[in-house]
Amino acid sequence: MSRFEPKIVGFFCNWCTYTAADLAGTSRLSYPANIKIIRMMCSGMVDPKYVIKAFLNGADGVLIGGCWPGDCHYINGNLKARRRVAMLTEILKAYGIEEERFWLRWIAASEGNMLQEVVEEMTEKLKELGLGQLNREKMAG
Amino acid sequence: MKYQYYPGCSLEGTAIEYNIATQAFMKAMGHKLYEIEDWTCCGASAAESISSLLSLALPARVLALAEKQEKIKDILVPCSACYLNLKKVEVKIQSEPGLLEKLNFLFEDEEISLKGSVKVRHLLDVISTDMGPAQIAARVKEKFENLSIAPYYGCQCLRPYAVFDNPEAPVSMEPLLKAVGADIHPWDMGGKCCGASHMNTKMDVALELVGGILKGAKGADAIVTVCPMCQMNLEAYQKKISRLQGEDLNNSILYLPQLLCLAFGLSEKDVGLDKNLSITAEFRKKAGLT
Amino acid sequence: MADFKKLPFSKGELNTKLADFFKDMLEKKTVDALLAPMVQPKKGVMQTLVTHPSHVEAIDIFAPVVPVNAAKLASSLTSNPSGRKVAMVLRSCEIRALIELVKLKQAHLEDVLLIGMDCLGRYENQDFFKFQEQGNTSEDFIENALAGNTAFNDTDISAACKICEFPVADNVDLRLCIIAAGSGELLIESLTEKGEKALDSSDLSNAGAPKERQNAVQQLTEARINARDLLFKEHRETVNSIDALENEFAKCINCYNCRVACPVCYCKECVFVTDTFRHNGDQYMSWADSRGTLKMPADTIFFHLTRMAHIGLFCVGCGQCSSACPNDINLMPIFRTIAQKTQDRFDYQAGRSVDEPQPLAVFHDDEFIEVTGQVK
Amino acid sequence: MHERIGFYICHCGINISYRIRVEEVAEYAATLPGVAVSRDYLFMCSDPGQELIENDIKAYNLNRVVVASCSPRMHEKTFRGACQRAGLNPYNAFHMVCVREHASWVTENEDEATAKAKVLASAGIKRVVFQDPLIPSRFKVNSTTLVVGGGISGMQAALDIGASGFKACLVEKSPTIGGHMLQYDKTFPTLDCAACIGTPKMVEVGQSPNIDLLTYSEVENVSGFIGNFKVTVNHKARYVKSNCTGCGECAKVCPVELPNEWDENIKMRKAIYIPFPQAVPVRYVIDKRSTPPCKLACPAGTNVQGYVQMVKVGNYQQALNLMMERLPLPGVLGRVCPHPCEYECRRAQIDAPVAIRDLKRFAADHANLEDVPLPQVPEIDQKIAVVGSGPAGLTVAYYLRRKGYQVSMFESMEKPGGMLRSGIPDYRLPPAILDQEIDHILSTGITLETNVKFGMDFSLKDLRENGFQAIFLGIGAHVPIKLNIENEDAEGVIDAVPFLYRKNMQNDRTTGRQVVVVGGGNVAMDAARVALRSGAEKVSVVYRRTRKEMPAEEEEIQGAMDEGIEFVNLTGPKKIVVENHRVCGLECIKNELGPADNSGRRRPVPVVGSEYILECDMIIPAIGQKVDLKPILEKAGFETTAWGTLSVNHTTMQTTVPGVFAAGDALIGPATVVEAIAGGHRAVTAIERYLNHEMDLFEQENQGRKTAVEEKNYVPIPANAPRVNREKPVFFETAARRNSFEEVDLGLDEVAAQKEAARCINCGGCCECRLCVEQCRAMAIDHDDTDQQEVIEAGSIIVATGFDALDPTPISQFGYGRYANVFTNLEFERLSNATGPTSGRLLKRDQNNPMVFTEPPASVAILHCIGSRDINYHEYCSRTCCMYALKYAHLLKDKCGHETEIYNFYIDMRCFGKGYEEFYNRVQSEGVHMIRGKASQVTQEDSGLLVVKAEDTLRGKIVHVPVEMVILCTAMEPRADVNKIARTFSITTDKDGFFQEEHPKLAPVSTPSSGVFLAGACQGPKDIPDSVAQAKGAAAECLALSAKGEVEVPPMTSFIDPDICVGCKVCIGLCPYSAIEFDEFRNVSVVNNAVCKGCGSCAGHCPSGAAKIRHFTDKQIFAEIDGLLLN
Repeated sequence: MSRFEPKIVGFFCNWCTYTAADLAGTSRLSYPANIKIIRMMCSGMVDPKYVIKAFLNGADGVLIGGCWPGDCHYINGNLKARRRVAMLTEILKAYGIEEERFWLRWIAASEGNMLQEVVEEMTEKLKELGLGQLNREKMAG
Repeated sequence: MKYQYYPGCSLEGTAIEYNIATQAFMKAMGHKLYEIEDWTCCGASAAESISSLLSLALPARVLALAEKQEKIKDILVPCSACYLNLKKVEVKIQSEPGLLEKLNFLFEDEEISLKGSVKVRHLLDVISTDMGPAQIAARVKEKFENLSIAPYYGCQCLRPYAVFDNPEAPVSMEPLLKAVGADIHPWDMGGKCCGASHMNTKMDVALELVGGILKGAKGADAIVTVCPMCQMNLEAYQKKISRLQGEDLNNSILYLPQLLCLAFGLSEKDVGLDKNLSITAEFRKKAGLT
Repeated sequence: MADFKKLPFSKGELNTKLADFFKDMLEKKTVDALLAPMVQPKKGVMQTLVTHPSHVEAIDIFAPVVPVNAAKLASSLTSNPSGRKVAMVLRSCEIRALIELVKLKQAHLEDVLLIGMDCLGRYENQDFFKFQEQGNTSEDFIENALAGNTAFNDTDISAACKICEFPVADNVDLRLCIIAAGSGELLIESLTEKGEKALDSSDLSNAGAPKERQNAVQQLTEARINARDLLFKEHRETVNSIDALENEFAKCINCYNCRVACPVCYCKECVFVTDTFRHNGDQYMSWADSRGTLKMPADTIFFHLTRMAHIGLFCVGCGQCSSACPNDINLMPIFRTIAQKTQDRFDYQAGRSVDEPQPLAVFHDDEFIEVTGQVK
Repeated sequence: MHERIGFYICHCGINISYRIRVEEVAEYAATLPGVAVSRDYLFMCSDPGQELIENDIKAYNLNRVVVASCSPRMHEKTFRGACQRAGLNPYNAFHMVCVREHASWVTENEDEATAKAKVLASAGIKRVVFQDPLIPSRFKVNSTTLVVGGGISGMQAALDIGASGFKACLVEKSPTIGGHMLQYDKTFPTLDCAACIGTPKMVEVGQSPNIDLLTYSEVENVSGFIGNFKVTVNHKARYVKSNCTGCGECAKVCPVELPNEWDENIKMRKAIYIPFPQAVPVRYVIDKRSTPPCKLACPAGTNVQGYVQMVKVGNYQQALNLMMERLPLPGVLGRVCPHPCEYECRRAQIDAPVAIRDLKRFAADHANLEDVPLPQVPEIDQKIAVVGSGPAGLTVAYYLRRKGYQVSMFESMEKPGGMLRSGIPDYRLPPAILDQEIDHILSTGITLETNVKFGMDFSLKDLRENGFQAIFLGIGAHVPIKLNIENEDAEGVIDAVPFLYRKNMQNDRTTGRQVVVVGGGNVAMDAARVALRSGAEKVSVVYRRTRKEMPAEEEEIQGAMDEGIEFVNLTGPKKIVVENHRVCGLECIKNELGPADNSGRRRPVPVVGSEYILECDMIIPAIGQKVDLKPILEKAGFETTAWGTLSVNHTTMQTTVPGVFAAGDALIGPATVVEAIAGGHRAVTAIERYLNHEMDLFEQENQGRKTAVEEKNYVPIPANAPRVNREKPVFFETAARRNSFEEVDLGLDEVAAQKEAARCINCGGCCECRLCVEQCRAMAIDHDDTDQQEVIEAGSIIVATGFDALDPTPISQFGYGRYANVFTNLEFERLSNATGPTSGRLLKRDQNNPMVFTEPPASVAILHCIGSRDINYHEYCSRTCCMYALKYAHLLKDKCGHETEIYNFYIDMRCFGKGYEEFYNRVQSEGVHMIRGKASQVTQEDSGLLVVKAEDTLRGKIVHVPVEMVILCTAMEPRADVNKIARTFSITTDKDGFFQEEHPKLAPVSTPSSGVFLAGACQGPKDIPDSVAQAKGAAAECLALSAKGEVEVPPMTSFIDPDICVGCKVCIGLCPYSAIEFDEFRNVSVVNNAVCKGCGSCAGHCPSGAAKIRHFTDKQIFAEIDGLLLN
């Protein structure tokens, strides 16, 4: 059986994590291809609906990337994102979408290497956790 | 607290007194040591010149054996060279992707595997971080008086992994020595290299380095070490250096746990002081030994 | 400090006495209007708005039925205020929802004299009709319920009421107390200056604080909390995956009645009925392509999960969602278990206080560090 | 289905195609719904690539275009342009997919990379279908450019902007522009003098009509957006107005010397200063810090630092003048003050506190009260009565008189002075001093009536009837605290207070033969020493604890001991032994110290059975006093407290009778003189406000009081300051004291006083002696200046905040800070500079005093890469060190002689600029030793010679090079406050902490924040030519904006659908820019497009989806998610 490759959707803030992903690229820091990035202008723009939709569409993990507190390009969008994530985590957890599948991380524009580490770590973690729920059903059915 | 114990080869041979003193000290402090079963050589400095992988595999095997003992995570290592080799593996398996798999592949036949869950601790780290001067002071029978000690750290417990002290200006021994009533000899040679195994290959270089240390310690009643190699270089070559330099640079050299245990009231025999090569009569007198 | 006045009544006279009390209030112009449950000319009991004293006769406040959560009605009356003072007689769940709506600028309490009542539960609408048809009265219900018996024939009060920790309404101006009020007596308690003023202008005589009340309320609350915890535990054990959730919603037809009945689902138009969810044909096709099958109507679980995200923090547990579902989906425990988790995370309780900001409307620098676990 | 999509994947040379099978991706894309054409191409961003798109749009009638290539942050604009040229709305038609940075470059496996590219392409193709046409808003551009930082980059940028005719506003935080470049001596490789090429630029900046120069100012906040920034600038209080002529007379008289930052602290400057002679603007500045701790500690708020400095420079009159602003009795306080100031003195952190009280006394004794200037104020026709002439009363009288009020004093005793006269013995406070100071106070026009007792000889009513509009009560009545032991009323027992009173006031010289004083406070010491002087044969002090716990001042105890007074410690009185009702002894009991009590002192516990009798014929209890005013005041209608003191409002000092105020011991019980004076000052303020009907000011102040504790900004304690002994006053010979009431403490002599005053470290910077004010002919000095805020409108911003030099102290192996002759590069620059501490001579430092320079070094080691190229500090290369190290080598050879041995310890030589390699060759040919190997340590031999150790990697040998001087080439690092600056301007920093440019190659001066540009070393280490070039680039960017006069702002702003909005207003609270308003009429929230920046805080929350971000709508994101996951 081929190894399980989790699908991760990244919602990355244009000013920090998306730029960090660009930097990881220019620095040729390789990381698992499991993550696919959607460009947002700010982590504070990520509507909980997007995360729910991603999981319902079969994502095994969702990673929101924002600026470190205090560094938000829009002053405090990331702080709002943090509260939304805290709230949404509680709902997802209740239905077996573990906290380890839904990450918010602060990754500054200069932290290309951290982006690499976070994606590697998350991919590893998801491999340990195995298939996300909706994929499990699909595999079973 | 409980520690796993890795004495290493030196402590079975040339540095047997370090082994004796370390065990006596840990016992006096109320900590238990569990010697890692079936431990082997850390690779010393020889392995690396033969194979880089071998130089990692040897210490990695020791760590893997230690992991069998699941409850105790800290490995106490008195020898700085062993400490460095073991530490190197602990650090590298975290930072070098694929290394852990490579090592475990080597261990397949032996049916052991390494996860990276143990922590390598130098004896000095354990004494200064886990115990500290207050606990030491509490066990002192009689404090030394007018005893000036030059704390000598050497390289390998400080560099390149600055875990518990500043490699350029180490100080971790000072509060411990003060706790037993010793005065700290003012010098800045504590973190300098003793020449290590250059003593065998490029003796002139090593003699110069040891000479610098002994010179710096003039005025001290003893130099205290935490490494068999440092101890050996400082005690075994001081006569030769004195002769070469035309200056009496002889001094007492002993291991840190030896000195601490003496303050606890243990006998010379208890701490293996009879095995040391250069304990001066004057030191014996000042330290209150008869 | 709470002041009590007593409203004595002989058997069968409770509603008459209450009607007198409110009639007096309207006559004295303490308020200009009254919103309270009243017997309807045809059938049933509904919240009814009355502006003339002569029309309060039909009042039946303690009728064990809540056809709609009246927070929504209060919102209709006050979001574009009439400028007239209105007394509203509401239950705890309605008041707590109303407080959330006030925070969301969907209702205003300036011109409202808020009157809470002890609530012993409600029957589902159909059950209440039967209850009424068989000649039972509110007084009968109170008498039995106070004795610990809420059941009537083979039906009982709604599941939501059985696990409701708030039999007594807080944040009100006046409170109509029946729990431990003494037989043949109803106590009216004033809790605010506004309430005190209204009560003082009535002709009722003073009463001391009922000694047993606190104890009785506590006992009732504890019993309900126990029932709640038991239900939550069972629910969480069974409905713990998306699969199980789909099972719960298997009968859902996307009618969105739950959200219409929900007092805190405050949007004018739910996002699920806006353009955002009006998909193109090829989108449906592509979903079917990739998933193999596509249940229609689609987005069912998406809708319910999103609704949890939107109102989980405001849910007051009134159970109107369950009552409103045409296919008898038991939404109440689903939403209440989620609400407990999300509200706890923010140390928030829907309807506890008007002054408590809603969790997602505010934010601070150093909080929820554990979400990212990162410290610079 | 009317979508006609064109898909293009770029090879990017090989950057994408080496890892992604681009043809396969294109083939795959062609199969997706709506895709009309799908191609791969070598360089999509090239002209032919763009033309390909434009032609396809026409040929295939495309309405959507998706390009998969590099990051959209790179070429999104390029392709939007292509779509626009072909007649499509680019926001509607175009979407870009990143397959280079996010796929080919970060994926090792070709299959995986190709698969990822397909997924990303599919998401892009799905998304583009839902994009809407958008039209960017256009705004006018304010043509002013704000330049932040006045170093060479900032100056150059401002000059270029000014030259174009547009305005620049240059903000610099220090008092002068110039920056690091102007600190240097010569510049490599041409060796032109930095000042020669730099100062003309400074002058030009100062004079250009198009440059608004704001020095000593900092940007606090930036709001707005490109073309329309609003910048709040804080002008720090400079205390010198713009009419300063720069003559420097003020600095000549300034007594305070502080290290000059401009000279890297190796030269001193005054508290009023310009950093260097050519500073621009030539406008002095006063370095004023937090109020010094001594002044804060003084209850009366005396300007301690001021008068100490005045003593230091020998201006005793000004010292007295400063004291008299707060202390009406300087000579008295100079003798008896318990000096709380000294306990707070920060000099104690070096050795011991400054002897402030002795200095106060010295100044008071050496200046004339008559010469103290009185403020020129008009007489005020309002009468005030001051009852009681103790320190509080005298304070109130004097300072109200100074304001012009008519003051009359009433005193119950024969002579004025209160407890000062009756309670303090003459040998401590000679009556002549007291008389002299009270006479001076009265000489200002205050009438005094003595021998009149309030409540007996006159009443409140009398005062009112006599036209007194305000009355001050400064009456303290002291009642002894009893011992409460047997026979306390026996003959021969007299309490210390009446005992001293008789001695002081009635010249009574009788005493017992054997005297026992009970107590350990100052009064006990006074009584004991007075008894001795009055002829007692033996005097004993009985105290219940040990000497360590005695509350009396150390010098009083010492004085008593010196004079032969016996101390019976750890002993308590038990009973007075009498014979014929006369004292014949004191029965004592021994104590031992038990556990500590609440005050932290160990409680004495009597030892059972240890009683014994101390023979004596006089017992003086001195265990304390209290105030009891009840008998006097309650009759007059005043309320008193349970303790017998007057009841007042402690803010307004007003008693329960309106218009009657009080202070001093009457309020707080027995306290010190200086506390009484402090109370007097508060009463002065209160009475003045009362008379002017301004009592409500108290209320307002109370409300306005800040609760936050402000962090103290003291002058730092000098590192390695030598320890200096505290000067001690001379004392009257012990043997002669016995029968003499002559003053014991004879004070400091002039040499000692000045030496002592010089120990002050000037915590507050400026000492506010105000000598400068007198000196300044232009009247430019304003000590009451405060920070001012100004809002500046600008269209563009250039951040040119420069760098900090790394502090090498923590790299302890190089000995910086320990060895006098280890210099940093900047210190060496100042040494070499003609305006530096040695006027340009390259000299060694004195081993013992680093501020003294001696002779030129015979040998110098220059250590490269200190903190640079070092993973422990900074991994990067600081780019300038190699070259300036060569410059230093040359300068040393040039100035100290060719025979000077110079050693450069380097890792690699990096001489990459124009003329740099040639300069390297030239310096080598001058005989400079180049040693390839980073120095590992510097040690100092006893002779002071420094030894540099390194591995010469070319020879493979360890070398030890003895030299007389070492220069550390320290790293250039980001400014310490770089994060604050970054936040202020909404820009980011790179991994090294320097500001991040928008693109390392193509946009090196832009930042991700539109309209904010970078210049100079704040973006990364650079030399002068590079900084100037970047500054010119940044200026050009700003000029382009200003010249165009109009800016397009991306249309990705928020929009709230009024049909869906329910008016909950949550979005209004979440919006960081207050861009959302509420339309009360329609009951919906409305976005102000000009203010919205498109962050999506509103859309991310709005449950109904009424709030949307254009170009990031739910439908678009949903489609993208579908594309990523459903394949």
